[in-house]
Amino acid sequence: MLWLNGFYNFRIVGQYLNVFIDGMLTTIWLSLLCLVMSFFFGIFIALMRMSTLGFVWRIAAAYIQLIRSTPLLIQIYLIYYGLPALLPFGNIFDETQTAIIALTIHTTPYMGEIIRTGIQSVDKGQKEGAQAVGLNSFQSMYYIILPQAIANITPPLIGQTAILIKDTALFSIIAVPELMGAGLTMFSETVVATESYVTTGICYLLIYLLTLILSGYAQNRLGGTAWRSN
Amino acid sequence: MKDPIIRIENVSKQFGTLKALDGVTNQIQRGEVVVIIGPSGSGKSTLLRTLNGLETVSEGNVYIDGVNIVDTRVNINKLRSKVGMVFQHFNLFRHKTALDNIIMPQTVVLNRKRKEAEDVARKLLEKVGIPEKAGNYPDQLSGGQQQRVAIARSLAMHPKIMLFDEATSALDPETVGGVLQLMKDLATEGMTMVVVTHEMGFAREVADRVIFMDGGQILEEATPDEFFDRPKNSRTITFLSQIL
Amino acid sequence: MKDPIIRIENVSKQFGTLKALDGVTNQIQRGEVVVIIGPSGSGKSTLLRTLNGLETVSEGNVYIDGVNIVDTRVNINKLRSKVGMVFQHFNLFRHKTALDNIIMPQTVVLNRKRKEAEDVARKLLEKVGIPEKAGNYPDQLSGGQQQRVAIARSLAMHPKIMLFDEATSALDPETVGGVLQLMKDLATEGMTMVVVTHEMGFAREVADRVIFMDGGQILEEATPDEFFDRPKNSRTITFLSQIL
Amino acid sequence: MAVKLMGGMLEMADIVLAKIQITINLMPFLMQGLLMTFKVSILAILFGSLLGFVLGVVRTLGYRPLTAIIGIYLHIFRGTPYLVQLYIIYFVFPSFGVGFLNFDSFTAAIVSLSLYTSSYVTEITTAAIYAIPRGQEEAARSCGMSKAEALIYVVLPQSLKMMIPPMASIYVVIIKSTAILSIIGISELTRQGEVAILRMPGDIMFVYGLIATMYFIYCYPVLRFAKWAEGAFGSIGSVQDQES
Amino acid sequence: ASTMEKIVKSGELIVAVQTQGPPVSFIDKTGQRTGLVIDIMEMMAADMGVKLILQDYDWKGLIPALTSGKADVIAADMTPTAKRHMQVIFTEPVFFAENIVYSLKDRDFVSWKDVNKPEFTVGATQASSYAEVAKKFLPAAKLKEYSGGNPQTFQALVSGRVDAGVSDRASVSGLISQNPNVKVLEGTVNKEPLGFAVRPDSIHLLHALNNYMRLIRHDGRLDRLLDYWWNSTVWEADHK
Ligand SMILES: Nc1ncnc2c1ncn2[C@@H]1O[C@H](COP(=O)(O)OP(=O)(O)OP(=O)(O)O)[C@@H](O)[C@H]1O
Ligand SMILES: Nc1ncnc2c1ncn2[C@@H]1O[C@H](COP(=O)(O)OP(=O)(O)OP(=O)(O)O)[C@@H](O)[C@H]1O
Ligand SMILES: [Mg+2]
Ligand SMILES: [Mg+2]
Repeated sequence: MLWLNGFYNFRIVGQYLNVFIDGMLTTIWLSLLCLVMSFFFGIFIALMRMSTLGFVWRIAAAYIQLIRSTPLLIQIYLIYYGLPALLPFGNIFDETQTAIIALTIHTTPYMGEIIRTGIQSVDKGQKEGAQAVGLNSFQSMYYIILPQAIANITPPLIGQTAILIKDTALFSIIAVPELMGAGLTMFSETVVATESYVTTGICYLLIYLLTLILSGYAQNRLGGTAWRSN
Repeated sequence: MKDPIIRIENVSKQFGTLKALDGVTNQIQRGEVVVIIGPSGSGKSTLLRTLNGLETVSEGNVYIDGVNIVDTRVNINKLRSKVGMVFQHFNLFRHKTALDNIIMPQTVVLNRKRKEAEDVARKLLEKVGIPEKAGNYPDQLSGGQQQRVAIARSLAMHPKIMLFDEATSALDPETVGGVLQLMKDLATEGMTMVVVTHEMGFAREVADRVIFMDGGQILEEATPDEFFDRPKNSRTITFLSQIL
Repeated sequence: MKDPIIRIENVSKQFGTLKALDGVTNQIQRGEVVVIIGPSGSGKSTLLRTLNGLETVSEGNVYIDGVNIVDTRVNINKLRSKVGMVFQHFNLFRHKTALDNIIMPQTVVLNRKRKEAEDVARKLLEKVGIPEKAGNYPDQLSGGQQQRVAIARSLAMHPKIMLFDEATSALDPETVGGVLQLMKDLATEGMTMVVVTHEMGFAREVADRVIFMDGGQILEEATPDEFFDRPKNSRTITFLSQIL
Repeated sequence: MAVKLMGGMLEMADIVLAKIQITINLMPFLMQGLLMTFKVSILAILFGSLLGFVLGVVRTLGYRPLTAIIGIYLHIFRGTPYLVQLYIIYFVFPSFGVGFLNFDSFTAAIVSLSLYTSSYVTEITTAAIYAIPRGQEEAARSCGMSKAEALIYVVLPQSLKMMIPPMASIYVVIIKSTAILSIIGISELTRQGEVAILRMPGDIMFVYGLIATMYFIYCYPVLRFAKWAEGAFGSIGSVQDQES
Repeated sequence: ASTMEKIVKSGELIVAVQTQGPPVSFIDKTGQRTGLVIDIMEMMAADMGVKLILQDYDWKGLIPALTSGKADVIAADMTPTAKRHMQVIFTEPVFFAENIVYSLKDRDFVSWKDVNKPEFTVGATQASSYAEVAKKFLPAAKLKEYSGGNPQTFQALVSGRVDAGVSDRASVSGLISQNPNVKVLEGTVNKEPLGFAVRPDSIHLLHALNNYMRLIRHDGRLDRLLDYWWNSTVWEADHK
């Protein structure tokens, strides 16, 4: 192992193991929370976007385009610094809450667009089948269309989740100590750059692999692949 | 004259510039079996779909069991559970097993207990002849089996009327027979049925009345014998000559 | 005995644990019209697809015009242009007009000049009866018209053999007639044809020989009259009883 | 009262004038950043799309080892932050002692961002190819086209259209990722903005607002184009009701 | 070849700098890079008769740029800590930072020590020496570390996200001139030496740098620069 220490010094990384583990745990739970919330709101945005009412889909479309056209970094700053300036009670959210809100607002449009294409990919006959047995619009959506749509869009959902996990790296700009912050702390103190950055990368990769494994499991359990013979 | 279960009054349906239905008027009695035939694009599916509100009409009224379903105040979902519909492409819920396809609408729409719904479902699977396929997903069933599940799913709602839109044309000839037999059984049990089909043998054997449509209009209606042996309308005559 | 254009020798095809073809042996002569019938899943499509190499075989040999296409050294692409195939779902190239659908394979595979290929294409569109649809995209054609273009596309390659896999079963009954007539014309012109179909009338009228398959095996083969009037195999008898 | 109002309005006017002054002062500086962002992102998108397209096509060819290698490549690039990738390519590669790996900042930015882009494009390409019904390729091969010819003349022309909408969305993600390039000294838009903030920290929010506006001006047309293309060509997500 | 030999041969001195803000290194109103360390390096390159090439990196990129050979020297306000010495070599201190604490004017803090209570929160740049100072000298107060830098911490104070910020006197004076609602609390928390850094094997260059600093310190040129940039706000008139 000693020869490897030339490239990657385990001893120094070992000193920061706790910092990395704390950062990873923070990143995981923040990502998980944002994932659940943005997925949930994404369903609403997708439904709004598909509405036939002009003012409803226009609002959704404007929100989607605006958020997607501007960087997350700036969205976080605007919410963190800008909100207190605009509202007297803008300070009610602390750093972690602000981070969660910002990333959820940022990810919801992406989720919404994925869910929308998923819904549109479900065969039209499925909705007619549901209506013909007397299910109302909400019931058709809830029992028939959404479960199939979600199973259809697992690949892009995993892709978006991977992006979401990496996006949490920006939280250190508002003092939320997550995984990237752990890497930067190690780097700043020891200035061993390769170890700091490679370790950070490996930790993100671990979380990503965890996501892949879990999503495979979830796909089997919830979506049920049994019904898709191909 | 008896009180008809379906009354179609001067119904028109416009798709853009196209008149898919053009002033259709008709009445269907309880227990009657009506077969609709006609060339492709003549409006058969559109007419059937207006009968359970899948298609809104542009003009006219449709009364099901005395209720005008064109009226927007009517709870169309409740009404739909009275009118079963079986599609050409089956439209089984792909993410549910055969059994769950039949159970789910009962629990959701009729608020039946799962236990009760399951009993109904299993009896119906028995009736359509595939009790052993309860656990299969639609993709694991042959076309004929899927169509049987679709019929069972409709029957589970205790409909007063069954609509069939080319229920056999996606099936291979061998399995057509079984599904047609099932429909015949329903007819003898006194179910009111409106059937769009290309199976002239079935029409002749089961129908109480045959309706011929073209260009969104009813051009001819008659008993099967009269229709097939002494068609009157010239369009009907051309159509029959090509198909038989 | 003449030199057969197709020689199938003890061909088997395995899908996982399923034997889709199970030791099929047969010979087809130049100019012969063979109709294959059988229940769903019996291996008809699979057999047809092995004849132009769309499906590799697990065992056995297939000779087309004396060349063993199972041999990996054979240029399967050159060979395929000798064997035209018409599918149930037409499979026209959706991004090309009717005319270009017929031109493109000629220029790519046969290296014909565009001018020459276009002449061939226009003549064939004439022959299949829709010269006026040259500029339409597949989406703008009815099913029957699409199937005619598909046949013209195959014919443009001057195939020695035409394979038809349920070429009419996606068509509505009224348009089936035209496509069947086209196939009859080809048969009278002396084209070797292997046809999978459920149209028993066509089989009886046009086939030189009928083959009945089930479970991946050829169970019976006979002239049409013999086959329909005096079937021998018990499975054939059940099948025919259900279908007629 | 009126005086107070006047005073308030004057104050407002002062603030607005001050902001306009800042905007005018900073604009050339920020435009420089936008230009750099534009240059880097366009080049990376170009190279990344080409590489990703090739990898995506190769992945569908079914050579097991290649498919596996490309899969690992995708997971590594999608599973780690771009910052880490950039770092390794710019700072760690030189230690391998291979001359041409010693990139300058600009080259390193293009190389790393292209690789990052390609990981997304690969995924999109693969999905778009799989979205084309198998029948299209089979029909092409039945005409005698080789696998490559079928891909080039039939499958890819159809998939390319469907790739446009998701590609445009990914391009926006890539454009925004350029903000990270400041660690290797590329003066792109975010970097220029932050340098400007160091000069006028009192207006931090206003400057961030300006930066956001400039990103919006660049990204919004791309997204609009994606939306338009989705309507015009369909998207991978909205491929539906096609026979396979 | 040693780094110095390379410089002599190519006639180029490649210096990695950071744009951390006035007065150390920043872009002035005319769009020129300027500041204390820039002036020092320009002077040295001129005296050596070589061309000065400045490369601008983010803080995260500075040390990697040096160790990977993309630059010969880091000229920034870097604190030579023991751990950092294990990777690079620092010159003798070039100048000294006075770390201070600042807050909004309407708060009743007087000395920086008043902030050291559990009910107060201080902000500092993430993983910087300011954060170290906060941990060491204000252990009772809560600490929020912002990865953005001084302006972001400053903005956090203005937005009411923290009660006070930690930074050095020279950097803060630039920020305060833009926002008169902020005051520097009385007293200096501590003094920190700041130096330039080279690769461990660049011994010749290290000695040259040390020697040059001694030279300009004795001939008064360094003090003139320090007085202009570091110990006063005279520079603001020329560059803001
Ligand atoms: N949603 C729609 N939008 C526009 N036109 C439609 C729509 N649905 C049906 N049409 C048109 O209305 C006409 C009647 O269609 P319909 O489906 O009722 O015919 P059909 O008699 O059922 O034909 P087939 O035997 O082919 O099923 C056709 O010309 C069809 O193209
Ligand atoms: N690619 C495949 N993978 C696995 N099984 C297959 C595949 N293709 C066909 N089979 C199976 O092989 C058997 C024969 O299929 P084939 O398509 O040849 O039947 P067929 O006689 O053409 O039926 P049909 O009349 O329904 O078209 C079927 O059981 C089918 O499920
Ligand atoms: Mg119809
Ligand atoms: Mg078949």
